[in-house]
Amino acid sequence: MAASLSVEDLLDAYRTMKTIREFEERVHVEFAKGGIPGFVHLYAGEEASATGVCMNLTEDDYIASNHRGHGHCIAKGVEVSGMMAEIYGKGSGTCHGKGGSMHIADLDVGMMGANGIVGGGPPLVCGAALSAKLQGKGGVALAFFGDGASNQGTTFESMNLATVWKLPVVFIAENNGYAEATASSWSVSCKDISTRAEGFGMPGVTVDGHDFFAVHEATKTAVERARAGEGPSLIECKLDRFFGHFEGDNQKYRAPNEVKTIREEKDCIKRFSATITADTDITPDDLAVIDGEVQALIDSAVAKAVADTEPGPETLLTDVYIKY
Amino acid sequence: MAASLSVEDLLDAYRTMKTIREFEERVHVEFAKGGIPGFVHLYAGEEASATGVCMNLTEDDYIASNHRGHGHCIAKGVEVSGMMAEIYGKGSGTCHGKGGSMHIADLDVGMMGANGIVGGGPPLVCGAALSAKLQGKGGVALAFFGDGASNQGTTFESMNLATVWKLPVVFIAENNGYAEATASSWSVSCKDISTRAEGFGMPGVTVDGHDFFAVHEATKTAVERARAGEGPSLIECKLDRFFGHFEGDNQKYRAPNEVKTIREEKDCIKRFSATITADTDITPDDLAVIDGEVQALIDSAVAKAVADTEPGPETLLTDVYIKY
Amino acid sequence: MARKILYQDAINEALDQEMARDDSIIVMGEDVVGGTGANGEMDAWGGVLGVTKGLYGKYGDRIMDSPISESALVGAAVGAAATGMRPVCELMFIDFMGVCFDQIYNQAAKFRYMFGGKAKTPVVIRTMYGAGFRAAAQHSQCLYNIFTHVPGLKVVMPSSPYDAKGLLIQAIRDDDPVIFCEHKALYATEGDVPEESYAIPFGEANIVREGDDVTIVALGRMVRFAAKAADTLAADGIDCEIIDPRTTSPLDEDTILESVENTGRLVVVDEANPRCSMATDIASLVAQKGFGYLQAPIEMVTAPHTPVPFSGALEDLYIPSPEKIESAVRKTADYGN
Amino acid sequence: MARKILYQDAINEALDQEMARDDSIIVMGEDVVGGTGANGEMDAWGGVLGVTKGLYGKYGDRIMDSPISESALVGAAVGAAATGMRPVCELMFIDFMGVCFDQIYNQAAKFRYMFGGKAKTPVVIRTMYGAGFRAAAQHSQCLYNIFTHVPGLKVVMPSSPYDAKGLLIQAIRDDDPVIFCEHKALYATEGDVPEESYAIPFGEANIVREGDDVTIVALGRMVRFAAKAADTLAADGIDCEIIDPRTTSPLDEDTILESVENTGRLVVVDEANPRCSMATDIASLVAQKGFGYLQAPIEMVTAPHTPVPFSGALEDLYIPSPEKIESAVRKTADYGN
Ligand SMILES: Cc1ncc(C[n+]2csc(CCOP(=O)(O)OP(=O)(O)O)c2C)c(N)n1
Ligand SMILES: Cc1ncc(C[n+]2csc(CCOP(=O)(O)OP(=O)(O)O)c2C)c(N)n1
Ligand SMILES: [Mg+2]
Ligand SMILES: [Mg+2]
Repeated sequence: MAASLSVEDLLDAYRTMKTIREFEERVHVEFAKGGIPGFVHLYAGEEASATGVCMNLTEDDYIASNHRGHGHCIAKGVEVSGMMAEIYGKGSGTCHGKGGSMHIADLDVGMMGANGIVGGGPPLVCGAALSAKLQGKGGVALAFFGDGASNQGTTFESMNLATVWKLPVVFIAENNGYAEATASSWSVSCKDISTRAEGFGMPGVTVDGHDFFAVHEATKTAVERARAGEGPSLIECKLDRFFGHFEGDNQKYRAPNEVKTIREEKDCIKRFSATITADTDITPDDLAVIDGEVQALIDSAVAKAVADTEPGPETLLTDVYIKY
Repeated sequence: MAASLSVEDLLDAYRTMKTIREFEERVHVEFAKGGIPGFVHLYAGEEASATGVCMNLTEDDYIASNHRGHGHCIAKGVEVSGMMAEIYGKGSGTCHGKGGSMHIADLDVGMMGANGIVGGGPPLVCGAALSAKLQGKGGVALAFFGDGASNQGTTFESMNLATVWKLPVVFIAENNGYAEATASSWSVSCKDISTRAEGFGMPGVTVDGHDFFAVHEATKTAVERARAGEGPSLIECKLDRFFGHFEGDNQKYRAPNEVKTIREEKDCIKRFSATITADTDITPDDLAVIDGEVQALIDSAVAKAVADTEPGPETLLTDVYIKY
Repeated sequence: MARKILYQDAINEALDQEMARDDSIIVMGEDVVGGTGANGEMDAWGGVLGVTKGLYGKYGDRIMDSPISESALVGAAVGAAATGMRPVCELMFIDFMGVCFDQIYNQAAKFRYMFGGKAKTPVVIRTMYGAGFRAAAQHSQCLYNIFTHVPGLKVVMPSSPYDAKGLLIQAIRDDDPVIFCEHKALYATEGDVPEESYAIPFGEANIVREGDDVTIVALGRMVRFAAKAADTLAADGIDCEIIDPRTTSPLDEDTILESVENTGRLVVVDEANPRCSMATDIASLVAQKGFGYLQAPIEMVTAPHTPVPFSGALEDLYIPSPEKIESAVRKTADYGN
Repeated sequence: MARKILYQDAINEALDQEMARDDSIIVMGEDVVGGTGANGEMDAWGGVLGVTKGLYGKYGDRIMDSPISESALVGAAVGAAATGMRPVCELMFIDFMGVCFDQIYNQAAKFRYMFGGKAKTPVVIRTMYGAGFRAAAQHSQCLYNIFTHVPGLKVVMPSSPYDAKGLLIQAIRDDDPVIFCEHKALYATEGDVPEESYAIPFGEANIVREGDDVTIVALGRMVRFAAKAADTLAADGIDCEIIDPRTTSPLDEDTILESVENTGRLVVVDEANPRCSMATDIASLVAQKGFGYLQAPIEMVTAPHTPVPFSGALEDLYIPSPEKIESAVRKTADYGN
C-alpha cells in the first residue's frame, strides 16, 4: 500500500494529518478555557479522510466542506494561522473574523467554504465542476459531507445532476456514525451510503475511513475517472470522531467507553505511522521531527490569534456587495 | 390476471378509466375552444395507473397528487362535476373556484391535493402515513409523482424518512418519459426509477403502466406490506401521455408519429377492454353501456360548469385562516 | 405568579401540559429526543439547547427524532396536521428554512384557501432565531419577516417566559399553521410563569410599559433592550410607552395606533435586516393610518443591511442596542423642540 | 429608438448579445432548451414561455437543460459563479424558490461577507413572477420582497422592454448575485428597444411621468397600471409623478424623496402581499426621511393578505387595478382639502 506513494508524499500526508490533529486537540483545550466563541465542530479522528482525499488534488481543484471543516481546510492547503485567527474571530483571520469556524473559505486554494447548512456543499461543487468542465483543463470538484447530510435533498439532487451533466465531481460521504446525537445506522435508510450510488448512475464504494491508504486509493480512482470526463463517483468513508458533535456536547448518546476504545483502536494516525515505519525507511524519529514542527506551528498560530485584535468596526458594513 | 378481481371490480375499473379518459379528452376540446382558464395538464393515456393503484385503497387512505391530477382525483373518488366546475373556476367547484386544475383536493375522500410544486406531495404523504400509523387503524398513504419529480430532493428525503420512521407509504413514480419537454431517459440518472428503492431500504419494482393488472398487483403487494406495518415501497409505472405537457404544448420534442403510435398500440383502456372481454363474461355491450353513462356524466358536468357562476367577490378574503 | 422559571423551561412546560391534555399532539425534529439508534442514552439532548428535554420519558413515541431532511420533516408535519394530528415540528434554526420553505408557504399556508376552505392544518413550527451567540451568518438570522409576509401563516414572537408559555399553548390549540419564533438569547432569561395552563390570544399586543412621550414598538429580544433604554430615558424625563405586538401576524394595529395617538412619536425596533421588515411594516401602518397623530419622523432601529458577522466585536455592533434605541428616542423626542 | 419589440424578446436579445460578447456566460434551467434526450427537436421550447428560444442554436452547450432539482441547479449556478463563470440561471417561476432558497440567501448572498471579501459570485437568477394568468396560488406570486429583505442580493424588476434589456445586461455584467424578476403578464407587451447593447445602472429610478400633485411609486407591472390611473386623473387636473425604482435592492431613495418633497403626497403600488413588503418599505422610508414633506397620509395599494385565487373574477379583484390606484391618489390628493 504505502509503496505506491513516495516517501515525501507519505511524510506530507503524515504532516497534514498531524497538523489537523494538533489543531483540533488544541482548539478543544482553548475552547474549554473560554477563549473561542461560537459553535465549533472538531474533526479529530477523521484525519485520514480529508488527507487521503485531498492528496489527489491540485490547487486548481475545488472542494466544498461542511460545519466540521477544519480538517478539510488544512488538507486543501488553507494557511493554519489564518484559520486559527478566524476561529478566534480576529482581524487577521482567513475571513477577517467575519466567518468563523463554520465559514472558513479560501477560493485561491480551491476551498469553497465550510458550510453551516447541512447539505449546502454538494450543489456548489456541481457548479465548480461545471466551470472545470467548460474551462476544459481537467479540474475536478469534491464535496465532503456527513452521514446526516447524506439524507438531505440537496445532496441527492446533486448526485443526479452530476451524472446527468456528466460532471467531474467526487462525493465524499464521511460517515462518522452520528449526525449530532442521532445514529447513522438509524437515520440512513440503507446499510452503506454507497449503496445509493447505483440509483444515481455512478460507481459507489465504502472504505475504512481510518485507513489513509484505502481512502487515498478510492479517491484516486474516482478523481481519475472524473478527470477523464467519465462523470462522478461516490465514496463513503466509515470513520469516527474523537470529540462531541460540537464543543460542549455531553455525548450521552455514546456508549460509556466508546470514545476511549476508538482512540485506542481506531486512531488513523497511529495506524498510518505504524504502516509507514514498517513498510518504508521512515523512522519514528522522522515523525517526531514533524511532530515538533507541527507543535510549533500550532503554538504560534494560537499565540498570534490570541494576540491579534478583533476586526475594526468599519468592517461591519464592508464586503456585503462588490458594488451597491 | 383478470381472474383475481370480481366482475364488479373490473367494471368499476373500466368505468373509472373511461371517466378519466372522457374527462380529459373533453377538457382538451373545451380548452381549445377557450372556455377554460390557466394551466391544464391532462392525464389521458395514464388511466391504468391511477385506477390500478387506487382500487387498492379505501376512503380512509390518503393520496397526494401532482399538477397532472385529474386522473388521481377521479380514481380516488372526487366528484366529477365539482372537478369540472373547479377547472372552469366556478363557485360550485370542488374548491369553490379558488384552486383550479392544479389544486383540486378533497380531504373527505382522502385526496390531499393536486400540487403545483413538483415534488410537493411526497413529504405530505409521510405525514398522512404518520397520522395513520399513530391512529393505528391500518390506513396507508400514497404519493403519485412523475419522472421529473423523481429527481426532486423532497422526493428522496421522503423515501428516506418513510423507511426510517417505518411509515405505511407507497411511492408511485409515474414515468411517462418526459418532464415537460425533457426526456426522462436523460434526466433520471439510472435506468429504472425503481433502482433507487434499494438506496432507501425499500422494495422497488417497475411495471408496465399501460397494464392495469400489473399496476394493480404491484400496488396490492405494496399496500399490504404498508398495512402490515412493514414500511414503504416504491413502484415505477412506465407509461405515456396522450397530450402535451400542458394544453398549448407544441410537442416538438416528440417524434413525429409518437403520439399516434402510442394511441394505437399502448392504449391502456383498449388493452384492458380486450382482456376482460376475452377472459370473463363481460361483453362489449356491457362496456358500451358504461361508455354511454360516462359520456352523459361528462356532458352534464361540462354543461353545469359552463352554466355556473364565478365565486362571489366576498370569497376573495375568506378561508385564508380559520380565525385571524 | 411567584414562580420564576426560564424562557426555555416555559416552552418545555407548555409542550408538556399540552401533550398531557391532547393525544393528537406530537413533537418532531432533529434531536428533539437525541440518541435515537445510538449506543448511549435516549433523550441525550432533548433538542440542541435542551428545550424538549424530558418529554421523551413522558410521551415516548409521540416525540420523534428525524433524519436531516427538513423538507420531508416539515412536510410530514404539515401532512399529519391536514389528516388529524396536531404536530409541533422543530426547525432547529430559522436559518434552515431555505431547505424546506416550500412546504411552509406553498403547502401549509395555502391549503385552506386553495382548497376552498376544506382543509385544516394545525401545525406549529417552533424555531430558534436571532443573533448574539457568535454563531455567524447562517445561524443567527431573524427571518420572521419573511414568514410574516406570507398569507395563511401566523407568526409568534414571545419576548418573555410568560409569553412563551401562553403563546405556545395558544399556537398548539390554534387551527391555523403557526411559526413560533424563539430567540436563542432569551432561553436563559427568567420570569414569572404560572404553573397552570393558560393561552395568550394572538393579535393582542402587550403594553410592557406605559408612557406619554414616545411609543416604542419592539419585538422579541428587542423588548428587553427597549425597556433598558426606557429606564435610562425616564431618568431624563422622557416617558416611553413600550408595545410588544407578541404576534407579527396577526398584528394588533389598534394598540399601536392608539399609543401613537397619545404620544405622537414612534420608534420601531426590529432585530432583523431593515428592508421589507416589521420595522417598515409598522412604520408604514402608522404613516398611513396614524399620520394625523405623528409629530415627528418615525424612527426605525434595526440591524444593518448586512449578514450577521462572526466576530463578537462586530456582532455587538450589528445587533440593535439599548443605546441605539435610546438615541432614536431622543431624536424623535427632540424633533420640533 | 424606432424599433419596437416585446419584453420577452428584449430579454432574449440581452442574453444573446451578452453571450456573444463573453464566453464565460452560460444559461441553465429547466427546458430553457427543451427536448434534451428526447426523440424530437432540440430547442423545442426555449423556456416554458419561449423566452430563451433560439439561443441553443447559437450557443450550443452553453445553454443547458436541467433535471427538476432546483437546489442542485441554482447551487450549481452559484458554485460556477464562485469559480469563474457568469451563469444566468432560470428559476422557472419565482413560486418555486421554496425548494432552493437556501442556495440563494445562505450561500450566494453571504459568500462575500462570510469569506471576508474573498468571493465573487456573479450569478443572475432569472425568474417569472406575478398574477394575471389564472395560474392560481402556486404560480402567481410576487415574492420579490423576500429577496429584497436579504442583504447580499440585488433585486431587479423591469417594467418595460427597454428596461428589461438594459437591466438584464447590467445584471449579467454585475459582480454580485442578482435576482431578475420578469412579470409574466409583461412578456407580450411591446416597447422601443435599441438594437445595440446598453446597460441600465442599478439603483437609479426612472421617472416615468412628471407631475406636481402626487407621487406614485410603482413596481413592475404596476408601473403601467399607475400610468393608466394617471391618465384618468390628469383629466381631472391631478398631476401624478410616477417613479419606477427599477431595482428594489439597491433602492434609489433620493429620487423618491425628492419627488415627495415636491408633491407632499405619496402612493406606493406593489402587486405583492402587503405585509413586510416594498409598499411598507417605501412608505416607511418616506415616513422617516421625508416626514417633513408629507402633507397627507401615505397610501399603499397592494394585493390583499391572501393567496392568489384561481377564478378569474377573484384574481382580477386580487390584483391592484388602475381604479384602485386612482382612488388612492384621490384620497391622498383630497386630504386636508
Ligand atoms: C439544513 C441544516 N439542518 C440542520 C443543521 C444542524 N446540524 C448541524 S451539523 C448537524 C449534523 C450533521 O451530521 P453529519 O452530516 O453526519 O456530519 P457530522 O457532524 O457527523 O460531521 C446538524 C443536524 C444544519 N446546520 N443545517
Ligand atoms: C418545483 C417545481 N419545479 C418546476 C416546476 C414546473 N413544472 C411543472 S410540471 C413539470 C414537469 C414534471 O414532470 P413529471 O414529474 O415527469 O410529471 P409529468 O408532467 O410528466 O406528469 C415542471 C418542470 C414546478 N411546477 N415545480
Ligand atoms: Mg456524521
Ligand atoms: Mg413525466
